[in-house]
Amino acid sequence: MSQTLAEKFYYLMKLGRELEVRCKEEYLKGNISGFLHLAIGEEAVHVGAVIGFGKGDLFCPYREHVLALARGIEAKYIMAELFGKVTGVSKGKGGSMHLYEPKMDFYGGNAIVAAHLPHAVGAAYARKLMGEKAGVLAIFGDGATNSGTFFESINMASLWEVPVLFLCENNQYAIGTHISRSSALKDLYLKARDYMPSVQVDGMDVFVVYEAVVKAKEYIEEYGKPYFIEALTYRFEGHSMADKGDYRSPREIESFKRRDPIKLLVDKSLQMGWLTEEQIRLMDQKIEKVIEEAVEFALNSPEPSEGELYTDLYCGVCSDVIP
Amino acid sequence: MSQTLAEKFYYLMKLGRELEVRCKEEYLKGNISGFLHLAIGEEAVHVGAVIGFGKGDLFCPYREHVLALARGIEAKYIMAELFGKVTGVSKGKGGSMHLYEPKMDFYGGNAIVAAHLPHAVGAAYARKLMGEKAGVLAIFGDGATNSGTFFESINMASLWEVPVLFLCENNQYAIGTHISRSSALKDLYLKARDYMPSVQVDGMDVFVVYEAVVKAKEYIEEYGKPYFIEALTYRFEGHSMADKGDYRSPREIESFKRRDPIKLLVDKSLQMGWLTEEQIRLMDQKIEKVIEEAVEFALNSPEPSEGELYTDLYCGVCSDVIP
Amino acid sequence: MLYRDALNLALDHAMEQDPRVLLLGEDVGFYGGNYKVTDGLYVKYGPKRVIDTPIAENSIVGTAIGMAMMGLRPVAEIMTANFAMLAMDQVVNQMAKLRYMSGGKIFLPLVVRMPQGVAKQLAAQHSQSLEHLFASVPGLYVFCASDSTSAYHGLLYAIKLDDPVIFLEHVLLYGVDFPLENSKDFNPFQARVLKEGKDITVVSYLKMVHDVLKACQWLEEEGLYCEVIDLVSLRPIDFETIYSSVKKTKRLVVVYEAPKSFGLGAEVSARVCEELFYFLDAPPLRIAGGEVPIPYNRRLELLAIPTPERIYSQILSWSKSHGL
Amino acid sequence: MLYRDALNLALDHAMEQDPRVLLLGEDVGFYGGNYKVTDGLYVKYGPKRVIDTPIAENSIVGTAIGMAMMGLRPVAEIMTANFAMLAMDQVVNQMAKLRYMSGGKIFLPLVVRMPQGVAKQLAAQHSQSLEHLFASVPGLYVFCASDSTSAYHGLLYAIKLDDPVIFLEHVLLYGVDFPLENSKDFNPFQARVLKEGKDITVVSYLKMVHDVLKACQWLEEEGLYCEVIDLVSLRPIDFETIYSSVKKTKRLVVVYEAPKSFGLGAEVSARVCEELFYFLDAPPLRIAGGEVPIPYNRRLELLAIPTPERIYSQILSWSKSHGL
Ligand SMILES: Cc1ncc(C[n+]2csc(CCOP(=O)(O)OP(=O)(O)O)c2C)c(N)n1
Ligand SMILES: Cc1ncc(C[n+]2csc(CCOP(=O)(O)OP(=O)(O)O)c2C)c(N)n1
Ligand SMILES: [Mg+2]
Ligand SMILES: [Mg+2]
Repeated sequence: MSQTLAEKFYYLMKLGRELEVRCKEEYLKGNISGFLHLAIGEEAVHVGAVIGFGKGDLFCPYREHVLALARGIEAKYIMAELFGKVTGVSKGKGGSMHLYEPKMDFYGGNAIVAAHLPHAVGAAYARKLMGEKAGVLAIFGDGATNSGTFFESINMASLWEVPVLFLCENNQYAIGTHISRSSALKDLYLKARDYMPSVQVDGMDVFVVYEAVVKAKEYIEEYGKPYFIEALTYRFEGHSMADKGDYRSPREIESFKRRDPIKLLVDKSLQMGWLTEEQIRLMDQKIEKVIEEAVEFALNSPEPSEGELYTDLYCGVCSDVIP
Repeated sequence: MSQTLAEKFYYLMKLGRELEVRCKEEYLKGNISGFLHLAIGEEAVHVGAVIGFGKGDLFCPYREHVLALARGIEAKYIMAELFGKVTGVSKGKGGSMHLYEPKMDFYGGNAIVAAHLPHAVGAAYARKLMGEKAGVLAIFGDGATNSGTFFESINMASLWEVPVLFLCENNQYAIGTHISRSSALKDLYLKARDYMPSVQVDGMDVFVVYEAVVKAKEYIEEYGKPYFIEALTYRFEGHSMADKGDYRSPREIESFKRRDPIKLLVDKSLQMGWLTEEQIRLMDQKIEKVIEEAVEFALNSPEPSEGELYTDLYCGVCSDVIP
Repeated sequence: MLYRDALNLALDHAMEQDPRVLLLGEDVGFYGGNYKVTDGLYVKYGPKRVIDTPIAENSIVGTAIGMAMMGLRPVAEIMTANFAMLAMDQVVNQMAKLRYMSGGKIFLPLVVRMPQGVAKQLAAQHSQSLEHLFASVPGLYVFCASDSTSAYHGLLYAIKLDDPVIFLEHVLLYGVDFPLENSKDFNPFQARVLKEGKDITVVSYLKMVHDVLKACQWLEEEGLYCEVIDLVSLRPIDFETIYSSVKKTKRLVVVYEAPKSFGLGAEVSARVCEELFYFLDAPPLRIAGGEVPIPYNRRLELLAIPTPERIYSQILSWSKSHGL
Repeated sequence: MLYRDALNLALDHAMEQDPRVLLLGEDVGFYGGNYKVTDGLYVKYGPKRVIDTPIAENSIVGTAIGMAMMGLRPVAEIMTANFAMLAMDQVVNQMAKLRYMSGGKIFLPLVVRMPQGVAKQLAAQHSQSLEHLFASVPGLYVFCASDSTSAYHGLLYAIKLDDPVIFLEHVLLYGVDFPLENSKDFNPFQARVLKEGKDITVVSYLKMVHDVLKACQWLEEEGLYCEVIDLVSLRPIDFETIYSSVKKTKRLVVVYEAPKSFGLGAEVSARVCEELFYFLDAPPLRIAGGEVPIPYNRRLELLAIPTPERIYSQILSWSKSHGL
């Protein structure tokens, strides 16, 4: 069990990391543009949460490459989207902040802080009403927990008793603003504790995140009610490619890099015998190939044709059920 | 002390009650129009809070006649506003939901639920920055505590450490919706307890409200930080004149009317010897006269001239301080 | 049938025939709706399909979007358009854009209903006409209803559409009785010619349509025959119907309750000038609200919006000064 | 001077000279602003006067209103106009109406700054031009800045005004270097004639002004002389300046980045048609954005907004087909 998990975790986290490192390069080359938010440093939260959650709808913020990968969206379709190509998951119309794959229950990417939280609540309401069991996972940052929309969503989810797992990735910063300058409460799980079970976990240890999420998932599905997890993490890069992130001391950054989630995972897995150096080497090789192919695919894909400007705005269809 | 207070409370609460009873009549006669929200049943909260708070800025919701009276705004200027006359506190342009008297630190009446809460936070910030001591009192309903704006205000007030007393008048209903259908938490003081001192009090006993507010005022002024009071109360009438309020059982209404705040005050005051029947009779006479005069004043006042339609929109003035 | 009841009937029919249709909003359930549009539906369909919400407009639209994403067909009520200002993020940034941003992968069968307009002395924060804020947003459809027929058929059509619709009602129409016509193939994308005429094309919508009709009645006594067009859809606007009328009359008037500038009238007037410049015999006329918040005082309030009398006299003097 | 620096200088001067001026917004303090407009001011004036706020747009404007009520002169930054959709209640229902509803008892010396417009591949939720949403609201002033001179003097003027102002900037201008002119009596209520010409009046604002100037340069080679007007204020619009130009040229073009319909162009075009109908030699032309959310792909993005090339060719073909 732990072996299989460790392998899965490593593969996805490393794939996520390498993909984003490559994104950075491609951004600097001019192949990717717009806002590009990297999750480097936060892979344990993203992978642990998505794998732990399993089946169910995902609602993500703009920092969602690794979440999409963990959900099973192929790297090449993500990369093609970032390149603005028609083969991308959103046909090149969305870009980094707007990856969608409803077939895989992946509902974006949203570039407005906290705006996806009520979507998650509504989705969970719908699932429950339709008698489906799987809940909904909503991921958002520390900064998002100061917005009114967050609070409204927490209240509605609890009031309506719908199965949403609210997962706050507390990386301590909203762009350049430290949590101490934006939130009266530093322990963010407190914001939900009167509304639902609410816990704080180490977001650098993928096993810890995974287990917390598995437990939460069981709860939301069994009771059909919401749950809140605050995962403590850190982003190693700037907020986006437009931000150097240098409002944080090198010392602070270093202290978190010492707990790099991939390093933690490797150390623990080797120590416990869940992974071997050889396995890791093979996975790294595979990852290199996957990313190479993704970039290849993206580069060689066509751009949307000019006519695409006016498609996908309305479907213009009437449902046939109501006569 | 209690004697003076009892007299003050009785006068204001009864004046408020009688004024609003008269407003109802004038509304039915067609002299008052628009939305008219009566605070009948909630006088202990309004009078206890304003008197207890003393000096400081007031930010109120649309149900603010009694709050305005308690602040010292003369009945005739309120009545004239309700009649849409140019002698009204807002020149007939605001009506019942928009009474303003900045000279008396009375900043409205707001017809958008919770919209005045950030105003209160900003005002308190300003007062503190300018080195003034008096804090700010913000009054709002149970329904308002579900809005994002409420939550944002609580967080900002706590984060910025500004002296706002948040006073929630929990009358259990937001129009026709009982609190159990709108709020996941039934004890509303819980919504603020992690952010600031937060208490729940009996809102039918004016002395209880008064004392809680006096204590809160001392706190916010001493520490320059916010405080939260939930006052449990009930409105005897419908939400506004457009609402009969008959979604509530007669039994429920009766049970609260048995604790009519004016009755409670009278009983207690007579028992404790703080008031005599004679004093009450004299005050009642005075109140009758004040209201009669207010209606007279309103009736005899002129309407705004047609030219007033386009005044008061911009002042068009430039501050002379910045060269 | 009362306008309110026509809306209620549309909701009832939609819910009866499609289990995916559900309602949500402040006071829509147990209370039956602030304007009683949803009356009776809570009892009939239960609290799971007629959902009372907290006072949280942004999240009302937001949760409705989430429901629509999952294949339900929510009809959200915002108690009045004034409060929709709190929901503008979900309306402008989410509901209008999700389909496009996802390259067509998401569709949102979602209706957001709300009343707007000037009632009687509700003052500035409760008396706004905000249709242009919605009508200007690509990705939305904006329909409105001026009578029970367009209310019933228009709302039903909106619910059937797989795209997001803002459905505007007028506060003063709820209690008005109109015949409910059996228009099987009612199409909200098509403007309605309510009255034919040869001299002037008068475009309007919502409550103003009735004030226009009254004014045009009086104008006939002056020998002026107006063609009255009711815009059922404000996005898109059915310009074809407007153009063919203006080609005939060579004169355009637009009447609406919102402040004149930047409103529907600006777009209709600008477009007609662009497209039919050489047809027009006179500059277009906009009769609209004043550039002020709506005051409480009744006299001032009535000065701030068009009345049948002022519509009549403004059209009359305009047509005289332009040689009619 | 860089546009960004001109704004910074205006804030600095205002804060230096008037202790009542203070700044608030997301990331404006310690971080120096998302677009670095407030850089250095946190260190200079301290955290009490340069306030970092939570991500809570409605309450940012709301607290600024409260501060203004008490006599401070806050300048709030909304990180981009897109997020202002979350603040529309405070903007439309509060800041624009408090003075009027109070019968003039309240005044709000308050500026809400925000950048807007299409930058480069920021996609639908980060690329909007929303000026008409603000410009349509009575009670607000809406100014915008197309260069460092209008940025510096316009912002300073806005701060001095005792009325609430929405101050719009364009994301793509921050890094552009413009001369800062010493215009002591700069008046934002007055549109600027940036270039005189006899053939066509071209009205624009914000970044488009520069694309228009480029296109008009090329048009001169075709023998077409455009008069270019920069609207510094969008509410109110200085129609006098437009009218006197159109009376001379007899032709009007409006160029803006927002979707064509319902935008500034609709109002300018409609008003000119109403007022100068008999002066016009051709129907007005609006050159504007497409009726779509802005897509991520660069090629599509550039198709969705006017470019100097398309401004040039559209004006050219329009003027040819209307006999110029
Ligand atoms: C409503 C809104 N306001 C502001 C922004 C600009 N913005 C983008 S990301 C961000 C910070 C969010 O911080 P957090 O929620 O902690 O997420 P993180 O990026 O740290 O994962 C801000 C302010 C936005 N996108 N939406
Ligand atoms: C943002 C907003 N949404 C909806 C309304 C309509 N409305 C007016 S009062 C009210 C109920 C408010 O309830 P509560 O806060 O408990 O105050 P109460 O009237 O009971 O004192 C509602 C929904 C509004 N005015 N503003
Ligand atoms: Mg963060
Ligand atoms: Mg209440």
